[in-house]
Amino acid sequence: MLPILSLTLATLFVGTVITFFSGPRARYVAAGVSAAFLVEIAVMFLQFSWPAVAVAPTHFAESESYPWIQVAWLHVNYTVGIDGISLVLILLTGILQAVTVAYSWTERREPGAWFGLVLLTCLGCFGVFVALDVLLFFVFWEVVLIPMFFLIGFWGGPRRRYAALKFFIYTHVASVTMLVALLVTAFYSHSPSLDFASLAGSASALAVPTQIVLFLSLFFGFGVKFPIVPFHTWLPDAHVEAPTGGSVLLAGLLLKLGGYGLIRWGLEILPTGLAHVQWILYAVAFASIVWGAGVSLAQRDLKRLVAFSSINHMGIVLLAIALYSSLGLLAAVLLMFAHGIVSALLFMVSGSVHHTFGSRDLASVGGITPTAPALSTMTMTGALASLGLPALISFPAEFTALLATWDKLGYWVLIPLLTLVVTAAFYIWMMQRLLFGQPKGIPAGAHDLPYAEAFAMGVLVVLTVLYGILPNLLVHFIQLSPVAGLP
Amino acid sequence: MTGLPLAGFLALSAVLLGIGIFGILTRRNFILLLIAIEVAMNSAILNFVVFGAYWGGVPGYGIEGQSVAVVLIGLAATEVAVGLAIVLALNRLRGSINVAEATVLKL
Amino acid sequence: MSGPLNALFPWAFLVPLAPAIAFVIVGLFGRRMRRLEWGGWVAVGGAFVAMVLGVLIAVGEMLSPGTYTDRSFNWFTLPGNGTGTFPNGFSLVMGTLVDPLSAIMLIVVTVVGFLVMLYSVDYMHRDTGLPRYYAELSLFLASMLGLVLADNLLQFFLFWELVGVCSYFLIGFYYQRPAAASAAKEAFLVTRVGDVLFLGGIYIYFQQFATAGPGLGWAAAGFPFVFHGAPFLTLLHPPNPTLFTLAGLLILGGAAGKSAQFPLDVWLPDAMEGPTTVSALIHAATMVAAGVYLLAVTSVFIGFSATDSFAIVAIGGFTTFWAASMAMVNRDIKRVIAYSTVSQLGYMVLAIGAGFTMVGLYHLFTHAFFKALLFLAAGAVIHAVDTQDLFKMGGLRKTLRITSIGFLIGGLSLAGIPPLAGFFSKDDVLSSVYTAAQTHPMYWPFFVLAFATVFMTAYYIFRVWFLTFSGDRPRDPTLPPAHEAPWTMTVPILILSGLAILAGALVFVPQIGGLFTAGVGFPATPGVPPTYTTTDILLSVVSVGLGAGGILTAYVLWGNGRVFSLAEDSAAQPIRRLLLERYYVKTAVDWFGLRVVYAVSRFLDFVDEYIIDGTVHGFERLFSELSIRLRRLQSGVVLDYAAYVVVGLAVFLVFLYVIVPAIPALGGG
Amino acid sequence: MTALAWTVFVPELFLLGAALLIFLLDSLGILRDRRVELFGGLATVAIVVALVGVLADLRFAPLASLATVPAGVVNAPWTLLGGSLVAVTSFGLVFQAIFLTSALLVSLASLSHPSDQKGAAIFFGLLLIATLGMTLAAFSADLIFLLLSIEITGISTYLLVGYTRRDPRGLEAAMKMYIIGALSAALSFFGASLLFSVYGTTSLATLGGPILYNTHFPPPLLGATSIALLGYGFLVVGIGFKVTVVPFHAWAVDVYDGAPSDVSAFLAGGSKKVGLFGYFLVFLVPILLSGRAPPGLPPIPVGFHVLIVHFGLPLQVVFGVMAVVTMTVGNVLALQQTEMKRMLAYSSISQAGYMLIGLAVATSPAVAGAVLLIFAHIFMKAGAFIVVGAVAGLGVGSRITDWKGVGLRFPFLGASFAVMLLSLAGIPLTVGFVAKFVLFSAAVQAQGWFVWLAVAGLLNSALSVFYYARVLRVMYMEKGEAVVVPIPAGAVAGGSDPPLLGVGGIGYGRAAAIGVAVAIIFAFGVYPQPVLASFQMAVNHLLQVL
Repeated sequence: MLPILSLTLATLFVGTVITFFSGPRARYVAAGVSAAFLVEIAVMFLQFSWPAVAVAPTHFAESESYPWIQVAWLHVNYTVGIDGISLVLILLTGILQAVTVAYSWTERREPGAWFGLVLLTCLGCFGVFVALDVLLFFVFWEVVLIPMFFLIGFWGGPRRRYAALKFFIYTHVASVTMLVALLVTAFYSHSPSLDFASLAGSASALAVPTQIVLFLSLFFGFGVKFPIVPFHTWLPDAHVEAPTGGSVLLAGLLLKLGGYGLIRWGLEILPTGLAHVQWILYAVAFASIVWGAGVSLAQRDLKRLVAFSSINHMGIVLLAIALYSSLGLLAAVLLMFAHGIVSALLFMVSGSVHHTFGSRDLASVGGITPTAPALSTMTMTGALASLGLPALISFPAEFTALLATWDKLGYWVLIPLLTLVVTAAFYIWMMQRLLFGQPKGIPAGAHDLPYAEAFAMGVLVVLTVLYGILPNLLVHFIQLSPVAGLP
Repeated sequence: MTGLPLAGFLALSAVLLGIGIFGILTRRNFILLLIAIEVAMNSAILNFVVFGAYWGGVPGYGIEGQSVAVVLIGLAATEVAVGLAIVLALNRLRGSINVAEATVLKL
Repeated sequence: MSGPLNALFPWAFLVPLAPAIAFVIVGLFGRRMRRLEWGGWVAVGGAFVAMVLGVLIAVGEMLSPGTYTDRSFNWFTLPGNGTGTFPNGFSLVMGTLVDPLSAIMLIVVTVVGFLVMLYSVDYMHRDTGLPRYYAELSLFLASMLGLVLADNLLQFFLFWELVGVCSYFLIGFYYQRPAAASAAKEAFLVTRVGDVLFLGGIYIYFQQFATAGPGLGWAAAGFPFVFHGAPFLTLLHPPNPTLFTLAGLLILGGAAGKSAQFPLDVWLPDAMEGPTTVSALIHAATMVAAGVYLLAVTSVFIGFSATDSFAIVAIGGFTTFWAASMAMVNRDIKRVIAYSTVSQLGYMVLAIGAGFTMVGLYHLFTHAFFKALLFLAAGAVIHAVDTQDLFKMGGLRKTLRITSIGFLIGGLSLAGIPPLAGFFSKDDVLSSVYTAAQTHPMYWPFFVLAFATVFMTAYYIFRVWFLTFSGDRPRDPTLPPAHEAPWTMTVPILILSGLAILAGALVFVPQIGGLFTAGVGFPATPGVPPTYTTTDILLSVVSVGLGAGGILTAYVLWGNGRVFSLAEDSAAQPIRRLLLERYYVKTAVDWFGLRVVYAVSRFLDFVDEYIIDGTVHGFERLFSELSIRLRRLQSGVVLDYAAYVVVGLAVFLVFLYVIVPAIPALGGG
Repeated sequence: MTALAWTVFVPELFLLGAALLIFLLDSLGILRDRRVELFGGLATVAIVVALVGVLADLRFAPLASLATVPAGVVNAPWTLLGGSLVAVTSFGLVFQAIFLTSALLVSLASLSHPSDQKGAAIFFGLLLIATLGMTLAAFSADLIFLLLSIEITGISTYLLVGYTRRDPRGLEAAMKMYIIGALSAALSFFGASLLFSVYGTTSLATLGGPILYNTHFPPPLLGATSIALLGYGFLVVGIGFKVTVVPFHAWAVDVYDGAPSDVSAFLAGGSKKVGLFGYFLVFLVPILLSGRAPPGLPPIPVGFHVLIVHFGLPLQVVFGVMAVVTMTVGNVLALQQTEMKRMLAYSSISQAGYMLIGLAVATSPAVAGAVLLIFAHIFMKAGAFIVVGAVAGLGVGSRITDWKGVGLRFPFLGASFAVMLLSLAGIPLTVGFVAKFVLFSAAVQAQGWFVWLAVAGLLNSALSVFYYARVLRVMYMEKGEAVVVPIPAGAVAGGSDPPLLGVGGIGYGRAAAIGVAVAIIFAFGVYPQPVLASFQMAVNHLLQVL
């Protein structure tokens, strides 16, 4: 069978390098690479054989493994493989890469570097989703940081340098913690190699207290990426300062790394550890949900608002993961995908609002609908999707997530359930302030969306509706993962 | 060898070292510093001589100590030479050999 | 089941599909069409197809009552893994369900929908946003029909949310008016509260039935049994009575949100910011009735719990009175009708709570027609005189002849004057509550409230009629000269007038009545069509008397251009002010929403920025301070460096001679 | 004892010969105006040849045969009372390779040294001598021999630092380095003398092992073990000066700052490493021999008794504490640093802290990891100093804030510097990351309290990201052009180059050195297997007998 994963990695890598050095023509290269990436993803889906969907959860497909570092005491392999969860998130990666390239089609400033860094970010995320070895995983995990650091710091807003540094250091500290925990897991459990499989196999031998400590450190490591309250303060700054493309990748992909990592490297390796500290995760999740929603309500900056709403949504993801049930994980992954699409859309919206009307301040810009009907349509779709309107992508995910919560936690479901009202509140209020009422703060000659941006957002809108109506397109695949066997 | 109180020699060399270190910490004149360094060095040399003699009496052990002592004397000489070279250059450049005054590089 | 028209049932999905297609066409190409009305005609066409199909299906159901379900579309599948709550997984399905209830709703929604669409063509022709209007209206119609044909509660909820959004957009149709925008926001958020409760109820049922044992697994059945008690009647002792009661209350909350029942009723009067047609279709005939419909379809097991039943009765009965009281003083023609809608919905809820589900639906059925009629007539008036203020109008019966007649019919029907539609259904509601009160004494007060409301209803609606049409000239001379509306507007009014007259009596036709009696799987529902025992006749006589009294009072106070004004020092003044201020509920809601919640969120934001993020900065500052202080050691004086070396040496000696010997672990001692 | 095969000294002979030749040619005054190229070329060639020779030894002389060289640490610790001076071990050869590589980078970079032609002979000659000292140290089997070799390196580096006698900064640096260096030398020789007094020999294989004592000695006031420990204490301090361990680090900052960039590169890349090598050689034996008698005790002289000592744990604790303190202080001090070279100096101090973890853990994986980090450090730190020199040569100021926009004005230099900093910060796909990963994994693998060393190390590297990222930010994200002062005449050697590479004005030598460094950083960052495997083998080979 085609070694599709390595092939894809190679494609992305070569593509990135070429893009870096092709200056003004970079966007065409980037577009080509994105297309190739999507094709390869399609191949993955095909090789994931649709008929097999009916059968019980399988293990990793497409596995490849070659020795990488082999000394007497340290066995590191280049091991890659995917299951349903990674597959869906890879699809998300491909989509977001394509739309980001499309959205920033007219980027004039150092286009080579811009598109190169965008591709590099996606390369890193793809790597994280396919890596099945501690070192490989960590390498890709960190590779993501560098391009994002430059994307924010070079193309960003007024306080971009501060935001970039904060993002870089904050998340780096977290990753380091995560690495220690993984290493301790590997060496204390005398795992034969640093492969995921052998870790998962041997970790259960560890003493329970050790597992608890390890899981908590992993939780911190991944949680910062989520981000979880109270380790979230890097996010609003990063988002507000980041260029639109950067925000899209940041919210759409980087946050998902946290969720994916927690599922793959936390929950699947140290289930016992999770079982003992589940309540901590619940508490944190509830805190994030309520906090994110509550703070969003107070925001005047459109981007900041969307950023805090991400905290709220990722809180629901965390909750669903912490439930440690197949339904919960299904919901979590679905919600990650949904949030990836929707937040990307919303960040594009805020980006377009910013450079069309010169400001994102909801108090100073308003009533844009007559000026930019298309933009306001996109805004409505994004906002409604994000507040969980049925027939749009988030609804099946949130419905399942809360169902799983009710199933495991009973009346605690009221916290996220009632928060839905707040979520609705700040989005509806945002729409009222931004789209409706008398036009204000509209500069002369403000125009509706340019084609590139309209195209990018259009794609996302279509996907939002498509997956909202046919969630099974994803659900079938998510089921094909080792964790689908949980109660 | 029984006549020799080894502890005494140890103490003597320790005292020498102490004097040397004290000198290094307190002198600001480069020349005096060099002297202090020499004193400190000599404490080591003294030890080697003494214990070279001691172990020399033990069957199976050579006179390594004394030979090392000789080498070290040479080394000390080299060091002083280099030191003096630096002193000269300093003096030519700054007109002073007060080491505490050279503080362009700091923090 | 067999019947000539049953062949149509598999095609029921086309009913919502037709307007949906219209929505897509108008939404995408509406703005590009050479004349904006064309989009309108497309929408009307979609609605027409839906009406024909819908009515035919309903007729088919009349001819051969039964249940037809089609659950072909698997929306969301969780393959079972043999463990956990859902051992054999579950699949959430989208499907269509044709049964008496949906047949009734089909008739209501499609007919009113079509007529309103038709009416809109000229009513809205001045608007530039026409394509948007028709797109949203078609989308609403599609969603509403999807809801009506819904096969399970989840699908029900799905379309329930969609109609909510459509109503949100249509209320905010004149989005440049701040009032409209904020009314839309208010409507969405208040109903959202109800929706969330509804969702909670769904979760409870979902889990309970999934765990209730073999045969009731979600995967097996979707929800049709939620509609038809049959499987559930075997479940008279549901898995967990407390949870069931709770679920009932949550569902009630959802219904209250949509159907604007107390205390979630604030949004409906404000929703009148939207175009009158929208008020007629969405906020009178169809969407607001969805809550009642929800109660009807779930009444089977809500009815299990006396608590729930009482809660429903209480809310319905109280809302009836509460809304009517506010309707009596308002001077905005549309708002009066809106309050009356709330109050009438209260009647329906009351009936369902009392255990007479089909009576509730019966009133829903008739109410849809005469209330739509009233709104369209009011729309014609507003269209003609361009104001909604009753106290500016007057004497319009000369110019707006058809309209005034239509309004009169609607008013009589609403006031419950025989033999109009309203008479039968309202009368039936009252008698059914009366019957229920025999066994549940707690219902009496609400019966009394409902009964009193009959008088108020007649009064406020005729107050409107007299103020608008009687007298010889408008009170405000500046009003433009009124002209009768064009046929696209009058024809719907006429048709609806016909229905407002006949709809009540129709149930005496056995087939149609069959729909109301043979609610398949329901406990046999007495009361429809009304059976006139002596008590009933007595009740009817009294209620008709009350109605007539109301009309008379209205005539005395407002007839022939009279204007009744309450003396300033009258003891009734505070009450009047209270009613005008809507019992200060709106004020309270706004205060809570805009002040309290916002203040809290500002506080959270402050904490986030200055305390949580402040801590992060604290670390940064700590390290840089440390760095700056430590750098002082790098004095540049070489002798200091030498001193550090010696100090280091000393530290080692201390370690080797003091610490090591002291700690056996280090090989000392 | 059989003689060593003289061939193993060929590299050293080349270095020595080249040095003498350079001085000779200089005194003869040949090619006065092309001296940099001439001597530089000579030195480079010599170093290359030496490096080839060493690699050949590593590659062709089978380790087994090396192991049977009847001298030194490796195989027969107890057969050599009276000691032999040198032993050839694969460990030593690996370090020779490391020393020569750093020397090669420096001499390559200095081929286009913008200094007056006069200094050339001194510079390259002393460079060769210093390298010679280091390579000799790598062969030592005897403490005195080791210390003497280190002294050779030391003395020649004092002179290197101050070789441009006109520059007050350089001279001040030389003075400071000399004073602290001489003090440390005295201390370390005193420590050696104490050890000699206890053991009667200075053979590294014997030191740290069981102690022979009789009635005369130890004297009543101090136990023999205490004196031995005292000796080790002095050695820790004395050699620590080269390793720039806190608190013996203060000189390094000023010296790296004051010395010419290439010399700083040599100090950070080379002479620091010789100190670490000394640490390993001196302290691994007592740590690993602790508490046991090695096989084959010699005949015990009459009237003597054998005393088994436990130096291991105390020394490990010492090094552990030193490691944490050093890395932390280095990083914290670097945070607020405003001078580029001083920032690099502090970072190099913290790196020394990481390397010490290897010694504290003292398992073969850990030592291998430390060696890998030492190897990586050459390219990261020496490379960085070379870049700094190049950028300064282009007229950019020495403060970090002067580097605004450097990344965009000099793409090649900027990118290379960025890579080196990221490698120092331990970001993946660089050799710096791999080295830290291996080292910390080894610490974790040793379990026990060593895990905390790994934690401290990782947190520190996270902390260090702050100041590295700050430099990236200045280079790429700050507005405004780099502050440029007119380029001094003669700065441009190597002619003009294609501007794309941005080599223009820094000369091919520097460009080559930088390019090589970056290439290696990436190559071994992606696939470290070859180096790691050979280091691991060498370390195992060193430790197998202990």
